[in-house]
Amino acid sequence: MDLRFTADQRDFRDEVRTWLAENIPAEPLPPMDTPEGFEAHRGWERILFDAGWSVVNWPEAYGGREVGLVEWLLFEEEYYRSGAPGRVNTNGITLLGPTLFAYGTPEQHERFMRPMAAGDEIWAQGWSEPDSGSDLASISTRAIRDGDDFVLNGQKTWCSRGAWADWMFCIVRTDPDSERHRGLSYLLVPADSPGLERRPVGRLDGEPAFAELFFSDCRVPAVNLLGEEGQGWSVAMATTSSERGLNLRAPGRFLAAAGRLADLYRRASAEHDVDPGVLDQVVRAWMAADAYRWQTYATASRLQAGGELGASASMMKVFWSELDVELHATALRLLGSHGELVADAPEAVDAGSWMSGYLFALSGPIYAGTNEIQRNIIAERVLGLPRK
Amino acid sequence: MDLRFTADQRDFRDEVRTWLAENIPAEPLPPMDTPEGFEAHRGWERILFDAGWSVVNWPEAYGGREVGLVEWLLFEEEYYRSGAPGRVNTNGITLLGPTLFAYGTPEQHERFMRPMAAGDEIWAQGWSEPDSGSDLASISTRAIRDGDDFVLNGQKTWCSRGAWADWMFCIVRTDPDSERHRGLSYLLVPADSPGLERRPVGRLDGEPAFAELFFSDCRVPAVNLLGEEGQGWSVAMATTSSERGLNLRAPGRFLAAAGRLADLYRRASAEHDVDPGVLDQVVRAWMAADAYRWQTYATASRLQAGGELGASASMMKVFWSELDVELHATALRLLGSHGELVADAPEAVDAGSWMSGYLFALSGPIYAGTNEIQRNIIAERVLGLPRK
Amino acid sequence: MQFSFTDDQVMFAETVRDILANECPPSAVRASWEDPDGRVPGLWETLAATGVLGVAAPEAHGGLDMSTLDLVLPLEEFGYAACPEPVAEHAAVAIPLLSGHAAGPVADEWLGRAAEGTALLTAGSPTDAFVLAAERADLALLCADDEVHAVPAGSYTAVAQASVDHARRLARVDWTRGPDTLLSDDPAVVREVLDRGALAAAAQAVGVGRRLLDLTVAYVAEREQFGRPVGVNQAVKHHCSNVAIALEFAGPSVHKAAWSCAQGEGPEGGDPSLDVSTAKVLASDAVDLACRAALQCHGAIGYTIEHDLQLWLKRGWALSASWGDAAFHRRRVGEALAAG
Amino acid sequence: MQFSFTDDQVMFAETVRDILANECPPSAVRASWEDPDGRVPGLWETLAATGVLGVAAPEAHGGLDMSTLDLVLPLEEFGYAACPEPVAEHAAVAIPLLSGHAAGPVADEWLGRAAEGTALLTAGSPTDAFVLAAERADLALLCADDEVHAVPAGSYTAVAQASVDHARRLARVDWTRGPDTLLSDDPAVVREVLDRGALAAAAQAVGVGRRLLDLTVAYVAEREQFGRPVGVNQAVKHHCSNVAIALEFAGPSVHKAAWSCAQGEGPEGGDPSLDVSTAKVLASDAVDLACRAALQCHGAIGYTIEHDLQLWLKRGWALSASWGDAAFHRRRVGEALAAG
Repeated sequence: MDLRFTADQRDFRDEVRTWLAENIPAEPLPPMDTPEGFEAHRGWERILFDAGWSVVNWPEAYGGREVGLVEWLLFEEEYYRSGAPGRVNTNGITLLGPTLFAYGTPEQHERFMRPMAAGDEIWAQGWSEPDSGSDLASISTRAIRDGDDFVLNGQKTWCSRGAWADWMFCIVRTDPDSERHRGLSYLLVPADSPGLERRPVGRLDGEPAFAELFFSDCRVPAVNLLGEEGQGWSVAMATTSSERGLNLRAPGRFLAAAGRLADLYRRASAEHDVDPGVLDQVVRAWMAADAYRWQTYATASRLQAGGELGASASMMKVFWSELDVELHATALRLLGSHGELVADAPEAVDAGSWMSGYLFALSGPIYAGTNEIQRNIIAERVLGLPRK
Repeated sequence: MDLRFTADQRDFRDEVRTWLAENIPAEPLPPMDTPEGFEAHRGWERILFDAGWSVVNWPEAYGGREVGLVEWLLFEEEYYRSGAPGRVNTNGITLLGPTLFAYGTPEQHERFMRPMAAGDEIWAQGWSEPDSGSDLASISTRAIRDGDDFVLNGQKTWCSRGAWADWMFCIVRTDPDSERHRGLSYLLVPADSPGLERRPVGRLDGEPAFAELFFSDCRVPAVNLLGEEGQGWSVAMATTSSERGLNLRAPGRFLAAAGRLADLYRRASAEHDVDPGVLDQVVRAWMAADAYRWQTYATASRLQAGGELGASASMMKVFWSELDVELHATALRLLGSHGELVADAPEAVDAGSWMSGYLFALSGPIYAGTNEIQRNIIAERVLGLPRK
Repeated sequence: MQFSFTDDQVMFAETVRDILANECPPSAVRASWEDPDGRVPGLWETLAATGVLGVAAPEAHGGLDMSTLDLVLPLEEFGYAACPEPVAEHAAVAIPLLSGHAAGPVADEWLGRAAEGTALLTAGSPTDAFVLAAERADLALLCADDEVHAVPAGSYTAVAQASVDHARRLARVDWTRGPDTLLSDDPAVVREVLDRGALAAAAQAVGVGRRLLDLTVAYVAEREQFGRPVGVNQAVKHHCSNVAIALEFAGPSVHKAAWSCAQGEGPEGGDPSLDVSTAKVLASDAVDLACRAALQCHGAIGYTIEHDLQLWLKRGWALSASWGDAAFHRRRVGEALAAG
Repeated sequence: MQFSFTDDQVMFAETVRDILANECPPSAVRASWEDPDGRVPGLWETLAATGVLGVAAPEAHGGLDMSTLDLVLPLEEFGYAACPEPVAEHAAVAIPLLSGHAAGPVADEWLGRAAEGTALLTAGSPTDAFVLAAERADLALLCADDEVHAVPAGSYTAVAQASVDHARRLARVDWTRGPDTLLSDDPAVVREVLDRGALAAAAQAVGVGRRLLDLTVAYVAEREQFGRPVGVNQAVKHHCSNVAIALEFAGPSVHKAAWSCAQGEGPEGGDPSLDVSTAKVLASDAVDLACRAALQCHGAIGYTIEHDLQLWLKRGWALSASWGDAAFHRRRVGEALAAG
């Protein structure tokens, strides 16, 4: 065991830190989930890509640096600490990306990876349907093979960034007689496909960050199938594992937020009397972020030694999502009556980012499989409790 | 609405308070769940009874004072505040008592109520079996009618005070072909019945406070049936409602404990630096006890106006049992390294009563239907959520 | 000891409930978000006609000369409806304060119009930085150190501060303290402002919590996943039960505090401020729990602006934090407990 | 960055685990409750033979000259077995303190015998009033203000203080401070006593938590009610999952703190005391949760003295509270965070 970063790792971290300090936009970008903000964030992706920071752990052929897991974690820590803009193509890079590497054909790799890394093609996830949320296997959107195309009919919803994305990665039912997990396929759908209508839906913070997708005889070329026809469920589950575990929520995000929370505490206590119980909550959040960091490094070491992430991804998902909610709730308590202010209030502290962060955090225990379902998975697959 | 106690109520309270102050044993009695402590507590019951305080809300004919619900609540408040000995016949007076009044024959009333009130006959509950805990309807102890007797075979367990009690109130299966809730009967069993063996079982605190009861062709006269043969489940459920609600846990117990906790805080903070977060927890416990008190008085007013307790007894049971655990856990935190000491440690604070109180409190979320089951009941019967 | 409301009190609350159900449905709350003043057209006038605005005003000024105890159930209804009108600040804080402490001319000038609803009063909490409806109000009760001032609209500046709950029109208020506006320099009156406001916020919070629970129970009974309602899952049941329990015990605590405030002392002679703080803690904790559970049980649908749930989530967060949050009020009681 | 134990470290822990499984089963722990010294016959000698008692002693004194990092996994095993022997105080606190700070003659007198197990050392926490195994020990490390003393058995008095966990033989220890017993008057050495003890308690607490979880999972999978195992109920599953999550994150935190203590500084140059405090908080909270969940999921059977569960419940409570409870250690970190 040696918990120090190597000289190479420290050099890498310094390089990231220096580049970010010099290149982060002087003015915050407009919110990502507005048309202008979306394009501004796409521009930032391009800047990252050109400097080689967009997908550091990808092969060089697609714009990456082929760094290891630890370096990627360090990159994320620096990225979040720097306060750099949010990553508009996260769903593409971290959810679809690993699945494409695992299941895509060489042609698909050539076609999709680099534009994804460069922000030229921004991706949204088209999985949930109005009647298929937690119960993903009940998906009913159909894609029927017709010559070289699939013809899609149905509806997807809660599609983050779906209003302006260039592509969607969808799970669809290609065997109309199938049930549950069978007969599903994983399909890459261009946003400009004829027969696809998109309707923006406002998120809790008011931004139109979701979209509903309506497919009416929408034709998608069959070459856009990822994996085999009918193999969609197992392809999708590979992505789900990424979604819950390391790839979606590197500790950097929470470490940075915990650091900012401690800073907020210091500012608040310099200004006025702060209830002593609140410091205790600040410490809880800080410790949870620290624990998440080190559990992640331990996991990274295990993975690098050939271990599997498996169902422990569910433990990580529950932990980070609840830590994130508590951390932001603590910040709001610190802010007192300023807590409810949003960005355009003149006296909003830190531009209202604690409230918007709280709203965002509240989605954590819901998406990527509710925490209730994660806890079932932990009990059944990690602990071996009986299902029925 | 008038939340002041009436002059009569205040006089009653003063009378209780004065009597207790003058009559509480100068030395604490030995632990109730030892042979000598059991008899000492029986003696105290007799003293209470002779002074008319044993069963204040019962008819005068059986040694009570026929006071109303509010007076009974006031009595309990004063009783617990005074630090008087524990009531060794609680299971008889508060669990069996109301059921006997509701389902007993006049002969049974004459036979049982007064000796119960006087402590001459101390009762234990014989319901649970090794395979029937939460799932009470799965009871398998059989009681087969044979002439004027029932003949019992089977085993009961977790029978509080069962090692030395004089009588047991049992649920038994009188119809051997029946299943679940049908075919059960409620039977009053003398402890000296031939064919009944009792084995004391140590509780978490080491005291032999439980007993296992073994019935081997044990004959019990059929006149000891409470309610009709086969009606045992509905008779038992009447007791269960008492067990969960008002009768088992009057607020007095928690008010007194919260008051003692605040006192402990003051003593501790006078002696050494106390973590500020602990005061916050003391306040939480104090507020919960206060809320339980006033919710109970509101419930009493509702009941006196003809309302029913119903499933809200489940809400009370969850609330008091979890408040009790948190309250004692907070006390142990206040005590620091003194917390783990038990009564015979020379430096035990308050004679180790916080640890023994914690151990006792931990049984609250388990007995009388686990809190998990109570929460199901609340969801299904109060809120109307679907069962399946 | 009689812990129940009179039939008149219950009927009054039902009247308010019916009005709000008709005139302030979720669509009206939603529309108020877009209204320049955050109003529901016509609602204020209907409420004025019931007398609820002037419950606490003296009869001489057209009020009903009643107490906090008569207002507490209606205030729960305002929370239940997520009503955007600042009834609490107007009717439960400013009017009783003016009635109790204003000199004759000030009372004469304002109370009659306030009771009939032609003047809008508001009040700022000594714990909070911003004042609700200050831009729209005709008179604001404002605290500074140990003083309470009654400041007419023209004499203060109000800078709008957008809340996550767009129905709450907050503003930073500045004014020059002077003898003209001084209502009292007795710190007990500042405490009275806080207590009345905290109690009103607690009552509304309980109402918000009940609505969140009702919405959630209805949703989980209907929404199906895995071929059955999500409400059959024990985790969902327990989320709902926990909220029901918290509300069950917050309610009497709020009612007791209302009684104590109306009496000027607790049932056994205690400080009513401690009853208010206990009520606010229980109500804040209950509504916080209700918000978390409601959103979690709704899942993604509750996370959209198009679903009505957000109207109560945001009100719940705001009410929980305003007029002193749970930590503030626990500390107030803690200081009393520590002193013994 | 390499966050995993060596094969040797893992094998060493497995050796300890096997010994404890054989020589310290629940029946032996239970028997120790009745033993005058709270001992498991022969166990100490077997442990001495493996070298685990002298892991941290210098080779010159017959030790293995290894560090906290080599002891942390075995300490988890001592918790997992609810071992009554005071291995943590002896091997993880007293020996390294003597090794690091005792003058030659004192070290010569004690370390060799301690490493081979013929002398028993103990140590008292500056946070706690009582010392474990003081009546039985040959030498006790005791803190007073900024001083640490090494006091031989004849030079202190020990008054037994019964713990709810009868395997923990606590005593109030009194002695007369003097130059003869002074080990150090550097407050950093007092802090080192606390850090080593807190870390050892945290590691044992994680082990206790794991055993509680294992016992609970086994019980709820087997125990049937309503015609099926109680473990199929979602509430029971979630109790177990919550414990598993807490332990999953406490483990690496404890291991990181062990590494930091062995290095004398954190991975990025931080104060190892903060790592220890974080580990102790996570471990204390995890074992508290494990105790509550284990008892609740066992129900009444776990509430009897005849069931083995109580051996770990009581150890868990004691370890959580000793060497500084979670509140103490959060405050220690809080002061550092507040200072920035």
